[in-house]
Amino acid sequence: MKDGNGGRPLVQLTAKDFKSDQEVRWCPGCGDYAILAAVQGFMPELGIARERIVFISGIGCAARFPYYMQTYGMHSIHGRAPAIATGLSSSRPDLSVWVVTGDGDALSIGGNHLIHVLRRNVNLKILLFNNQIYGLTKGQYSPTSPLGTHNKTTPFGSLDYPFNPVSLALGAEATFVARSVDTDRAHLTEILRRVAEHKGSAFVEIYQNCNVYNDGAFDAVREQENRILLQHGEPIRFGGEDGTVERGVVVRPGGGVEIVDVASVGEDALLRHDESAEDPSLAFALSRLSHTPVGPTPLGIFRAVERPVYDTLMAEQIEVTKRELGEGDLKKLLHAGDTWAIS
Amino acid sequence: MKDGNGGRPLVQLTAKDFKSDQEVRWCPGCGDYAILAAVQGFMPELGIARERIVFISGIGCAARFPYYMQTYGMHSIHGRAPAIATGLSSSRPDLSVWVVTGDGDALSIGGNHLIHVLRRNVNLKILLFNNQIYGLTKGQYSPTSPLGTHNKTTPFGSLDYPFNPVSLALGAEATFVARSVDTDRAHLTEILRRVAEHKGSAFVEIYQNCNVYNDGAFDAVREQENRILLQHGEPIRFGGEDGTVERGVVVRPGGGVEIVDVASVGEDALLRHDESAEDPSLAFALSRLSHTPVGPTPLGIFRAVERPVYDTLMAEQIEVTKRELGEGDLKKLLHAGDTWAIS
Amino acid sequence: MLYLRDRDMAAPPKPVEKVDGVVIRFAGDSGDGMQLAGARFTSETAMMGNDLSTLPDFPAEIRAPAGSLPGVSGFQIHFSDHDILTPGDEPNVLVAMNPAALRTNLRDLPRSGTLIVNRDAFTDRNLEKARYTANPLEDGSLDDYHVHEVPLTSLTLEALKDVEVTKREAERSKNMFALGLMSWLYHRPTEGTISYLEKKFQSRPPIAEANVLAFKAGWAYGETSEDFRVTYEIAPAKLPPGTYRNIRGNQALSLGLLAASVKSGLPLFLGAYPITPASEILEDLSRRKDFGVRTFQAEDEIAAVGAALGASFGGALGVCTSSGPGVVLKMETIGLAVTLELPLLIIDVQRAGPSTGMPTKPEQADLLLAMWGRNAESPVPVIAASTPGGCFDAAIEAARIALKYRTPVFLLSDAYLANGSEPWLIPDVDFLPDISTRFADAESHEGDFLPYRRDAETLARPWAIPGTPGLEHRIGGLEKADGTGNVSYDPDNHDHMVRLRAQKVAGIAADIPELAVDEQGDEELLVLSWGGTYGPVQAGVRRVRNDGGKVAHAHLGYLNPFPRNTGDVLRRFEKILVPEMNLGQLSKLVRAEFLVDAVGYNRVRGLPFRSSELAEAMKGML
Amino acid sequence: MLYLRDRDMAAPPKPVEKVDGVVIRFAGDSGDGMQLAGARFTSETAMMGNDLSTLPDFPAEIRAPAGSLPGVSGFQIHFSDHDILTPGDEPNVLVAMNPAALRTNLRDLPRSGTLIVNRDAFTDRNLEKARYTANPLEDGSLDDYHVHEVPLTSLTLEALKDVEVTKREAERSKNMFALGLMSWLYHRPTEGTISYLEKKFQSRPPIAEANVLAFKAGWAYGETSEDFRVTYEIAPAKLPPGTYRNIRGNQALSLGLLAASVKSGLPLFLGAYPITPASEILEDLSRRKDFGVRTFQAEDEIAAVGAALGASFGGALGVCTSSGPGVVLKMETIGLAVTLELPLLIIDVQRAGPSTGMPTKPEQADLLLAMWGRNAESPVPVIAASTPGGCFDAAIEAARIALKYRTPVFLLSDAYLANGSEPWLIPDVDFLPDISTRFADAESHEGDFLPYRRDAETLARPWAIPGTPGLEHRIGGLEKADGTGNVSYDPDNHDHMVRLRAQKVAGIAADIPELAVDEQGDEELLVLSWGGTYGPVQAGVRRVRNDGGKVAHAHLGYLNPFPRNTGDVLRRFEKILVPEMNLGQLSKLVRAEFLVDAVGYNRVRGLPFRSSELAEAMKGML
Ligand SMILES: Cc1ncc(C[n+]2csc(CCOP(=O)(O)OP(=O)(O)O)c2C)c(N)n1
Ligand SMILES: Cc1ncc(C[n+]2csc(CCOP(=O)(O)OP(=O)(O)O)c2C)c(N)n1
Ligand code: SF4
Ligand code: SF4
Ligand SMILES: [Mg+2]
Ligand SMILES: [Mg+2]
Repeated sequence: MKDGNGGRPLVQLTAKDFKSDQEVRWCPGCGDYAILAAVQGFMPELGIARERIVFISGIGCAARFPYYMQTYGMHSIHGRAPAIATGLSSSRPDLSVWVVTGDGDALSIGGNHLIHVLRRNVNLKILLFNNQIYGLTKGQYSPTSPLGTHNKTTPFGSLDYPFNPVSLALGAEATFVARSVDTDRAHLTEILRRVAEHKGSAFVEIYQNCNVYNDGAFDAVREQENRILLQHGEPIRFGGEDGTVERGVVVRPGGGVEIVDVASVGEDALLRHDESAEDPSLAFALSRLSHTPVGPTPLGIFRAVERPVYDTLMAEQIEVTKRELGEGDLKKLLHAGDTWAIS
Repeated sequence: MKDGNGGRPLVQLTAKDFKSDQEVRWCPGCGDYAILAAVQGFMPELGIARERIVFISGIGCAARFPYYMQTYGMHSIHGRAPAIATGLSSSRPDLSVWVVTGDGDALSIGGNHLIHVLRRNVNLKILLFNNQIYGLTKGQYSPTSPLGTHNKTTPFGSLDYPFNPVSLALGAEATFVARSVDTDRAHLTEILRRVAEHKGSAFVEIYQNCNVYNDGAFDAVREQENRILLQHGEPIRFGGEDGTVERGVVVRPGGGVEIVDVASVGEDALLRHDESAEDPSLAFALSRLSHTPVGPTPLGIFRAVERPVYDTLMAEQIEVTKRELGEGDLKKLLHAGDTWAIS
Repeated sequence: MLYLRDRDMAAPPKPVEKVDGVVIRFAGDSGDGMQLAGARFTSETAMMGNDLSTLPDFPAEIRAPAGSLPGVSGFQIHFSDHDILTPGDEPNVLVAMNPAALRTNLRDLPRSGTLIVNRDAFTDRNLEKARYTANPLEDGSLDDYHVHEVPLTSLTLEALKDVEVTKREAERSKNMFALGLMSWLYHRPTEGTISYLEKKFQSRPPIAEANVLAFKAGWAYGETSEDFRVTYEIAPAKLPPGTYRNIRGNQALSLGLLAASVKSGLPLFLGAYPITPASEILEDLSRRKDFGVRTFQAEDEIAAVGAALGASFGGALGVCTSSGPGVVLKMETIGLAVTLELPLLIIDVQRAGPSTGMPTKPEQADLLLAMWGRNAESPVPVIAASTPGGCFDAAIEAARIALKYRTPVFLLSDAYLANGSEPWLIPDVDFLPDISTRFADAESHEGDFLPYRRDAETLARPWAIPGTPGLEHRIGGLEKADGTGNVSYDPDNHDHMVRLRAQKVAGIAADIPELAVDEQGDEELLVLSWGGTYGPVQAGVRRVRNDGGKVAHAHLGYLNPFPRNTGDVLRRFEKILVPEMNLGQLSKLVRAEFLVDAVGYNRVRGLPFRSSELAEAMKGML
Repeated sequence: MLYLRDRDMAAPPKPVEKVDGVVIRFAGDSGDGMQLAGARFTSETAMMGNDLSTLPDFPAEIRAPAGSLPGVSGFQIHFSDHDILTPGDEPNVLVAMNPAALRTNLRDLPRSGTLIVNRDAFTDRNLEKARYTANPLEDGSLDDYHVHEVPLTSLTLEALKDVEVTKREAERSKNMFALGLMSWLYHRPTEGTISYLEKKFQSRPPIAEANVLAFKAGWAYGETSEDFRVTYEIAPAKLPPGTYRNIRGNQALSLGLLAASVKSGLPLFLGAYPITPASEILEDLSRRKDFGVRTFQAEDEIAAVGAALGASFGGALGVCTSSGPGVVLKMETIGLAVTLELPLLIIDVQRAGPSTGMPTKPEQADLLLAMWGRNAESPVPVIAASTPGGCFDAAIEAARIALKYRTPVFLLSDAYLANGSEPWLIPDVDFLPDISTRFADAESHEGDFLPYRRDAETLARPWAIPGTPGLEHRIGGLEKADGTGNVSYDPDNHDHMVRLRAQKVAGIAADIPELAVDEQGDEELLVLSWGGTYGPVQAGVRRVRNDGGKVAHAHLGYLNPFPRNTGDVLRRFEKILVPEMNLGQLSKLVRAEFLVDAVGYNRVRGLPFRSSELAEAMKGML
């Protein structure tokens, strides 16, 4: 977490301080409202002055987010927020830079910037609002829409297999990967807390209901029995309430993990979650438990490891060079190499 | 493998038939020569007439490849070959379409097209010549260059953590992922054979020596003791010749896989490779055994599974619709909806 | 059902006034179903045989909160007993379903215009949402208008009280009440709407019933209420004989692309990434699998055009559709297509910019982008559609040029054409131009196959598609040697090729119609327009002429190359006025090419021109 | 060491001829070290005080096989006792290290020119690789030239026989032999080269020794061989006093960006993706961490410009460098910068196109792309560098405009300027313009902070960077309301903003120098040039004048807006000739803007103009 607020007296802010004067313009009932409320509610905890926080988005419904935050913000162009944020974050390590993006924005047109930000470990907090649809352009399928989706551009069913955003991020060397749900304020807030603490790129997929074009896509994960809550150091188990069978996750002998009834294997056989494992293989295996969230689906932090942060390395390299070579001297540089005088 | 050759008498072609009249213009000693020879040597086996084979490339040293193949070819623009090939392959399922690309072309500017082709499972054979450098533009680092690489644009060492192309492809839902080495003709040929047989996107990372700007980057994997040859159904083991210790791969209890001395665990504990596992987690775990090939590195086929092919689905959807609704009638369509006559 | 008459609703007992044309605007909240009401009114009007022109006005981007100003949705229709050219500068009648609709639309209604408002919607809460501090129905601010306050919501609820729908569902039928009232007022036929509603809500009979009842109740209200004393009759227009349908520009464009596919005998491949206001073409064509159309929703615009180019290489009719912010991303690939000399259509449904701009609003400011938005000398033919129905022909013509000359072609439409509609004389399929083309094969050339040996007349190179035995060859974006197509760095070859590519495009001038001038012969002023402004400009010209002014009009559908007589035409006039929804892009082109002192009339308001402002501008130059 | 003299090599005993200037071209295989030889000869020449101009000619793209035609690498230097403007139309002396070099370069050598060939390289195999069917040294085809056949390879091997290097290493020193010979022939000082070699090969003393020895052997060969009978002396040029260095355009550009950073007090952030011929700027600046420069090698050009814009938002001097095929990809983001009104530099080192084109060759065909390559009305200032050294000032000026007017600025260079070199009078750092700018802060505005309230004079909006308390605000690519910067769909606001953005850019005309004309006052013909053609055009003008022709010359460094007197200047002349390495892009601009009948001289050969062809073109119009 970026610390302090540049020497200004620390005033305790409230959620209201993070509301801008702009009218919020999502469709009534949209999941974006809940996420906005959670973020605004969490912000005071950050302990960073508003002027040192920046929200950068691309284009889409989700991407209107910055307008509603009383911080610095940029509603940029489709898919490019990670690139723009990279320039800002790496040249201004004193800022807390957040990227808000949609499944189309981040994974379709912006896919390349996203994976490169993740591998570089740029110090960005990336919130991907996944509603499995293009909301703003009125309902075309997205790279996370399930195979066979029928909608405006796929009247006979979509043909392309969707991304699993968590798998993709892990394949792209992400250091922090998590998943949450729009309406689960407590869970989302806990994840935001960890996102803020993480040094480097923190990537969160947030299931978000688009009640106009894709209503109910995440209803399954709103049910207790489908929520595999990942908790570091704890055995991975879920269900068991209200008469449902308690289930858990075990390592498959040939690789990967699978869901079993806890009773059938015994508690001790359950896999203990390790978000800090250097090797992302476990996190990846967990991400494969559900490809689209229609059954049991892991939520929480898949991976959270430390790796040098791009922005910090960049600043250090400058510092070290200046220390070793001295502050650059323009006059000297202009005169470097072979020169001759004419009088 | 696309079959037949459109009714024309099948003439047994030779490697020479696949050599175009263009002078090959890579630097003497470049690994691209060996790959070209292997591909030309393999082509006759394909059993497809030359006119039904197309090579499409982007820009880079590797991307000159199509000029040297006596087939149809396009040397397109930087990073876009997968997109262009998607249009060709999905509109012409009768062709055998190959993409040749470099680590910059495929993973830097073209990263997004690549991951989308893989998730869609477009019927493309993708050969990525990874030399961990931008050759054509004379030696800048690439997204596969190891952290700390010193070269033209990183005189003080590079700051960005590289991609592992195999992990990335697996995270992007690839159905076929393999790795080979420029100079190992037999191995490369075997992989090409499997690539050709695969229905859908087949992705191969080929370690390729750029002797001018990045000489010796893959020397380690040219040594027997570092070659973890993946073989379907076989225990994963390597080394053991010339007095080196035999080592093998086992599943780690907490997830992932690791390298151990065979003697210390016993043969039976070794992991058997399963390239056809539905779940890519094992393949992913194997890809993590080496991030950059300086030590023991898996070669061979990480994953080869069947999933409906984008091009086929597209063709089928048209066929089914035509069958159900009849061949489109332009006149009828123009007159559809409310019409009225004026006389 | 008591007070509702049935079949013969077309003969109301109130006095009838004959008028030659009317402009009506329906305006309400996005949730109020104004687009549906407008579309139905349009269909009824079309069936009456009036000429018509419509323009929807969507709220920007996303559904704003109900009742808010940004949430207002509008639909304007102009219909008449003679041929008309625009959806009308300003409405004669405004139907305002709530205070927000009134507030955002009233400024367009001339004093003494007719205003029909849903009185029930003027609640304190709605007034506040619309930022009214006083109720305009009460504060006298509407005194200059003919105001009809109709309690639309309560009348609808009352009419539906016996139908098995929820209150919310009943309320949602109020658009049909309004439609019924307007249909009565203007003698529109009702059968079409009733059967439309029955079909649309087939699976939910109570909803169907509610809508039909509300529609009929609106009609009956007109008949019985004291508030409406006369009705209006607009005689059918005398249009050329034939079968008509109402069509919007995007629909016509989709159909034109299909026709081009059929008439060329090539499968259509559309690569696109959704973007307002072009998405609909992708949506339309994705339904046309029966024509063998392949639609590819790409990961971005670069992939979309790349795939289209790949499909072209394989012998398909490769097309991509987008709007400004997406088109800029395609330019590198279009440059490649220029070097490869392969057919490719790039369709730009222009919207207001720069950058994201105002996505739902029209503009015609991508002309110079189409001309020069690529690195180095990279000439591309550019054509533009002029009317909603004209989008059909423009698509076929763009395909014809692309296929015949093996070149990418830009087709410019805009948000106004895309969403506006007009009656369209359905063409006879058999008389559409034959645009079939010939692939190279072993027989089509002598000796070695030279992929860059050109046709003497068109300068087009052979199109040898993969799968053709013996013609294996490689193409790419490095400079090509003339003839062989091999990579060449030879200075003279480069100069030669740069000129050849330019000549090929310039040569198309011989293959397109001359520029026609609408003139009497004694005018000094020529109005030169292009693209989607045809309607308002021609309407402006007629206004000026009606007032005795002398003005000639020429309209460009071909922007690159210009028709071969363009210079001659321009030089015949003393003054040239170029109205454009940009800061003067065509002006720049004709000034540079013909050294004529073309003067621009430029308004960049994200709205189509009004014929009145154009008439003023013309008069100002007389 | 026997026959080698040491210190006083500068006084050869052979007759000395005085000449005023010479053009020498070194040509050989890519592996032959011609660029190094050329660079050293250049340094020696600079130290002599001659004026000079150089042009390397790299082989295309990748290392072709040794001895092949595409593998030839060349380096031309023009030096003289007076000020010169170009690297010379054609060499007086051609040094050809192998048959391929002879074949590709001989056409440029005028009859009676001097030809020095490495006889040892004319083996059958090499002749075949160069596609010679007969040995040109034997078949009489070189009879018209002054040919010196020197067994360069064997003489070098002989000279190095006692040095502990491999045969291959010894052979590779033959470029130094050739350099030694040429240095002797033209009286170049040798200390610099010797110490350079000793330093360069510091860690490998035998290699250093080999190179130094070869160099000295070449010198001695000149002295002793019968083949060379005279030497040439070129007096120092009278250049303005000061300290000079030799500089290439790309170097000057990098230094200019650094100077802009220092003089603005803003950290430099360079986002770039490698591309020929711009990569070098990224490479240069990546070494300048001591100046706090952040270089970001992005995943593509879109990310490069995006990151630069993000850095600008944060208060850095955001810059991106690229060439045509990369620049087209940046346009969407530049459009965003236009709406955001943030400073941003886009540097386009132009190369031959379209598409991939000829990556190593110069062209100036991206002018209209820079002007109009974005969707909708999206005006951007455009300036162009005119000479290699001028790239320094152009970079500072581009930064000044970007910072002062809060706008993206295009700076056009080209492959000719980028790689060409000339002596550069090193400016006094203290006299460089102060381009510091002021960020908005709580004190800098009254009342509410309005991010789009403009400076009355410049029309620039405040630059309030994150971290500034109280000025939190949101910006974006949707149309902005004037003043508040809130999203606005208001038609009149849009028209207003479109015009404001245009005015802001147009207004810069008041802040740049007037167009200067080099004239006597009685010319009828004006030659109007821009960008990298300055040298050849001015040289052409001098030629014409030398022959008694009357011609005036004006050169544009500002393309948008034009200097405020441009129209007046153009209208003063009867004829205007616009030479461009494109098909007439500036011509189009001035014709459209000023309605003058500018005539183009256009050659698109991927080579800089020759002053002789330009002189011919001018004469043709007299
Ligand atoms: C270059 C470009 N292409 C296309 C668009 C149109 N567009 C705007 S948002 C969007 C997709 C939005 O989907 P997503 O990112 O999932 O956001 P959501 O609206 O669902 O929150 C598209 C295609 C654009 N604005 N710019
Ligand atoms: C749009 C664009 N940007 C940049 C370039 C310059 N460029 C050509 S090839 C290349 C990188 C090549 O690296 P890689 O793909 O690894 O291929 P290699 O040369 O190493 O085989 C670059 C940056 C280009 N041609 N086009
Ligand atoms: S369209 Fe969907 S995602 Fe967009 S605001 Fe409405 S409900 Fe939310
Ligand atoms: S630069 Fe490297 S990759 Fe390119 S041809 Fe030469 S050796 Fe091969
Ligand atoms: Mg979405
Ligand atoms: Mg490479």
